[in-house]
Amino acid sequence: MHSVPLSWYLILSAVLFGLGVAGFLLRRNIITVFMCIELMLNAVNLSFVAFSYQLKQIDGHLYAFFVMVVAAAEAAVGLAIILTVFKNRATLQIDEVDSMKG
Amino acid sequence: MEFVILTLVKAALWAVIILTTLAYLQWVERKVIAHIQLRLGPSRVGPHGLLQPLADVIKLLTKEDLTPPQANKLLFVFAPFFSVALALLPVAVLPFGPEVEIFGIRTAIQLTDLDIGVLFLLAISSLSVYGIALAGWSSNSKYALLGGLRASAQMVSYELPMALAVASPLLLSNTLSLQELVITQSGYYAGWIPQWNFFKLPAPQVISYLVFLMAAFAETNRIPFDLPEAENELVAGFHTEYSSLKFASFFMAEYANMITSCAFATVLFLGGYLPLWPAEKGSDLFPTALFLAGGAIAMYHGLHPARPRDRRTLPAVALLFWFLAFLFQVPRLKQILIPMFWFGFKTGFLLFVFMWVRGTLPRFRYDQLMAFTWKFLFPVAMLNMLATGLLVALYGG
Amino acid sequence: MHLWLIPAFPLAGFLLLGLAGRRMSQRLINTVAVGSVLLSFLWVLRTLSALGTLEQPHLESYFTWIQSGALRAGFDLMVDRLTAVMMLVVTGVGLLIHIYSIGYMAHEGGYYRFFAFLNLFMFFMLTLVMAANFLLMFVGWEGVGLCSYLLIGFYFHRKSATTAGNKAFIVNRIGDVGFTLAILLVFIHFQSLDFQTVFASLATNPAGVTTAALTAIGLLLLVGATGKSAQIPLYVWLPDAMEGPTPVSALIHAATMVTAGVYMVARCAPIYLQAPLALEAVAWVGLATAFFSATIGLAQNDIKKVFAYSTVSQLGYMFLGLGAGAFSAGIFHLVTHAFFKALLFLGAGSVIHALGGEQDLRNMGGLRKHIPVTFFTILCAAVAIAGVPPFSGFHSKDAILIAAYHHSPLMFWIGVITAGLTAFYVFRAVFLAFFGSYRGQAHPHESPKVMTLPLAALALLSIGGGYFDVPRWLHPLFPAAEEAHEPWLVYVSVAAGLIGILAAYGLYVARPGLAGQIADRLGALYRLVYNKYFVDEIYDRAVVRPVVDGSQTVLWRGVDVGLIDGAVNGIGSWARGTGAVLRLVQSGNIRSYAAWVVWGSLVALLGFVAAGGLR
Amino acid sequence: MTEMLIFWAFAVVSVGCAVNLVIQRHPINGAISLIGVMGSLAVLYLQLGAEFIAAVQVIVYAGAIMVLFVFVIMLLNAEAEQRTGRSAAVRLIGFPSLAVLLLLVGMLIRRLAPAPESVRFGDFMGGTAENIGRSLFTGYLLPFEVTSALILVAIIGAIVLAHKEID
Repeated sequence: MHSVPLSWYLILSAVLFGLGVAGFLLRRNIITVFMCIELMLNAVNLSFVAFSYQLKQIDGHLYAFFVMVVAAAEAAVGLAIILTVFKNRATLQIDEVDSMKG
Repeated sequence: MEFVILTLVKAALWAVIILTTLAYLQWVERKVIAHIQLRLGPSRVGPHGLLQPLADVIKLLTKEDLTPPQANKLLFVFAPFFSVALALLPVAVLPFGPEVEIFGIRTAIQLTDLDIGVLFLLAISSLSVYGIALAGWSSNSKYALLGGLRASAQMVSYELPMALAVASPLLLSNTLSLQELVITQSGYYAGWIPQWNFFKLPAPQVISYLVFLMAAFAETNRIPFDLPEAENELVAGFHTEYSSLKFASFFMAEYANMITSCAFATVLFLGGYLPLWPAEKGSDLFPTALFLAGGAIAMYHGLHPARPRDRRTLPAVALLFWFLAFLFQVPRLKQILIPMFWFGFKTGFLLFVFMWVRGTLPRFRYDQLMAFTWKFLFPVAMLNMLATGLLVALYGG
Repeated sequence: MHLWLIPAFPLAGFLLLGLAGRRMSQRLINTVAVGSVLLSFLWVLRTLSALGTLEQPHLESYFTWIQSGALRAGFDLMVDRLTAVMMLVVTGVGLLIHIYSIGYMAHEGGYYRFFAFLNLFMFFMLTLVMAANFLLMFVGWEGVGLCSYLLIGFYFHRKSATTAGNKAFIVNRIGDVGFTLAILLVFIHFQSLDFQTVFASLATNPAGVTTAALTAIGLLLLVGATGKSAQIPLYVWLPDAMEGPTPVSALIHAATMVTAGVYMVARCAPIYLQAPLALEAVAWVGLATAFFSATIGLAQNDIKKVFAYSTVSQLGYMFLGLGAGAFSAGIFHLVTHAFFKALLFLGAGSVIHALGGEQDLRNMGGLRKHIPVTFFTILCAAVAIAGVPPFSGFHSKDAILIAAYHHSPLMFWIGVITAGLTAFYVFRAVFLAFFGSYRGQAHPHESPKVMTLPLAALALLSIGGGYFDVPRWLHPLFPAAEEAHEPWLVYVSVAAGLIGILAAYGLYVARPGLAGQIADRLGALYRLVYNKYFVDEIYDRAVVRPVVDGSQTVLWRGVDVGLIDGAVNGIGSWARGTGAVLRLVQSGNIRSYAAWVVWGSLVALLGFVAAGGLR
Repeated sequence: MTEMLIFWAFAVVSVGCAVNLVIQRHPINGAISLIGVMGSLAVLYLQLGAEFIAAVQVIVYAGAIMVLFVFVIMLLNAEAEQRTGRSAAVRLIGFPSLAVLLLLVGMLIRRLAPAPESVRFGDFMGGTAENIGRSLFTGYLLPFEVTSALILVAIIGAIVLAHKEID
């Protein structure tokens, strides 16, 4: 009981992921929702790294790296979209942005 | 266990050194600027205003610490300490000197040598935005908010050229550990020209060195890039609402950032603690000589009949210098002090450049600032890195 | 040998005029249009002189156009003696008519358009006659059809012109269906479309190809020919085609295009020789058309209509010749007819030009004093068509009639009567136009040189054209018609022609008005003939109306609206309905989407567990 | 022992920050707590021997992406969200299924994950910058290039989107 079972990391990642989903469902502010997505990505990264440790290969690290890169791109575009939405609707409430036409 | 104690001791030591340096750096800067502007600068508090920093600290401590009513309390308090903490954190990895032996214990002068020291420094500097941004936002005042916005935009933008400028010397040294980074720069061309990354063949890093310096100016929000605190537009920018100790910590943070980035530049380009020329050619005697000369000058002026006010202080300074000059010859201390001297010497020079620029250049306009980084600095750094990579690939780093 | 240059020149002219003509000066347009045809005419002469006697057909294949399975249709051009004749006629007469058009069209709008189409027609016509396989020939066939459509409707601001164009095009379609089917049959039975291979395999032995199949092919080809060459029952488009400018009537609807059918039948002679029944059909169709349209021609008052019906009947003659087995005679008549009929039309055009657009014979008269050149040239043509020796028409018509007699005397006699009728109505037109006293208002004036010179040239040709011994030239291609030459046949046919001329003289010059009395005497018959036997009306009732009504009621209201639109609208409304249901899910509320996603992943995971993912 | 301490410390911190992100009603607090999550995750990465990923985590995520978030929040001056009684689907479907989902995943992990496998710092130190870079430029060259293209596209897209001047 003096070293951490690997599965704990996985469970931690699962919990974080779940929290991310919960936030996605609960929060109404677009930005917060977006941050919840980022949280989920992080959780997934954690399990990637954990698996990589288990397999003693660095592929997991690479996947995590790519996830980060994609997350960066996503953040750039997503935030730009949020800016545009705010310009057009003057709101960040996600429930008020539900009309399909611009 | 011993490791922990040793680390604590070193940490305490460095904390003291850095903090005092911070305080007196402020004094030095005021003096330098003053002399650039043909003024005397602080000269009332103590001889030559030497006690000025102390007075400032007391003043700041005793000032009323007020918080705007509409501010976000938590962040308002959190921001300054966050930034000062981040500003001091890099000291942990800066290599002030090589491995040495004191009282039979072998240890590095630097606190710890990370395999990814460079990345660590970059990470810290990338985080240092938050302090300012949050400060600007949390104090809930338009000036502060604008200052914070400017600061974060500016720092994020200048991250890129800085990172690129850092990357190119790494291509030469082929390591991320700062200690090794310094070691790879040892050696001399033709016995005299040091093999610093600044000179290093096949790709001397002059361009990236300049890029790094400019980016550092922006990162530390110094003139000519101090838009976030452009007083004529934004009162005092992001720390408009701050006072007393919180203000002081921002102040400290700025100077600490200056020191760390200058130290980083020294390590990356100027061969860290390595002497300017080979030891066997007598570079070890240089500190001693320097301090002896300085002492002599001080003594001369102190005893000069035309300067009655300095009759006591300058001779004291002279004696201090001579004592230091003696210390540099004590065999046991020599190995510790001389590298540290060189490190301090180079860093100090860069700091002087910072002050010099502040005394010389006007402030940019904001769009000019952004255009400068995106349209000039970034491409140049990129090209330089590509060229470096090519040269290294061709002629072997 | 570069045969391809021959059609290429007019094509280039067409492209030039069609693309840049709007910006060209009239002089430049003339140069391009006439120049291109002149070039190809010269190139034809050069080619033929180089090819010499053409004992063997000369074939040039340039590239494979279609290659699919056994079917290979190449862009191959062929020259044998038949082609040579056709090429000469097309380019020669075409050249003259182009020159004539310069004068005739000088004051018309759409000048460049006219010449562009004319050049395009030359291109397609030459492709038709030089094609070495059925498919390429069909291309030319359709192309000339298109050009005739465009040119008939040249005055597209006139409703009658456009409708006439449509009529020509549609009627031709019917024929083309036959031609297409014939081509398909040929390919099915011979596995090839090249004339030489097909005819070669026929010559050796019609291996497997039954006479029935050949007959079918022959009849279908005949259908095509009737369409293009205006034979019964598809002749109705040609008279209306006179809506086009007169040079068009001369070039396309008298000299060249309408003879394409004749050429095609002659080209396919080997097939017909193996299928006597089809050949018989050709003969009878030709004969019927000849006689029938001759009678119609008697009572027409529009000068161009008269000549149009005479064209139809002369084409009938050609088919009669072909059907009687005297292919060479048919082609011979084609050539001479090209000369004198083109001349007649151009002369008529000159008259119309002189009278400022007047076409009705009743408003003419006594013009021979006003426009002598035109008069004499037309007279030459009329004599030629009447079959008076030694003019060109005499030789060819004679050859045909002799062949007909040897085929069956009945045909001969009908042919003779037709000849008489032909002479009569042609001279009727001539007398009405040029003799007596002028009955119109316009001030007649002789046409410019550029128009009269081609007339003169054609007049010479129609006088002496009979001495090109086309039959001998074509002898190696076609089995000779019997040479047993009874003189009395000749006398009879010539006599018929002279009688016709005299009758016309008697009725319209010596005793004017007598014609009217006769017409009144046998009123019903006259009215029947005058109204062209009501054929157009019959067709309208029998074919057009049913088709139109059928399309309106069944196709439009029934199929289109009911079926197609119904299906489309049905799909649309169905989609809308389902969409209305799905819309409840597509709330646009992102968080509910997320909820659905979670739910879905849960289901997936449960499935995984249920599938024993845990052990 | 220290592993245990570090893990628990930072696991607790990260979960706490995540919970804070979920319950906080103001985006800026959410951003701060998300940064906390990232920082603690970076430490856990270090413990798993992924030093490069840890550094990149801090540089890219905390240093760049979150800065963007904070920047946008400041720019739009976003204020705390107010309740809107919409999206019953969330309450009816989302949360129950989420709970069940988490339970299932936990079960799966307990079953499938190698139980005896336990993390000791230093057992696996493969995640050095050198190794990562090596396989990034050999085995994973194509994805790497593709991501570079992706980022270029993202930059252009972001510029196009955000460049629309406010009317």
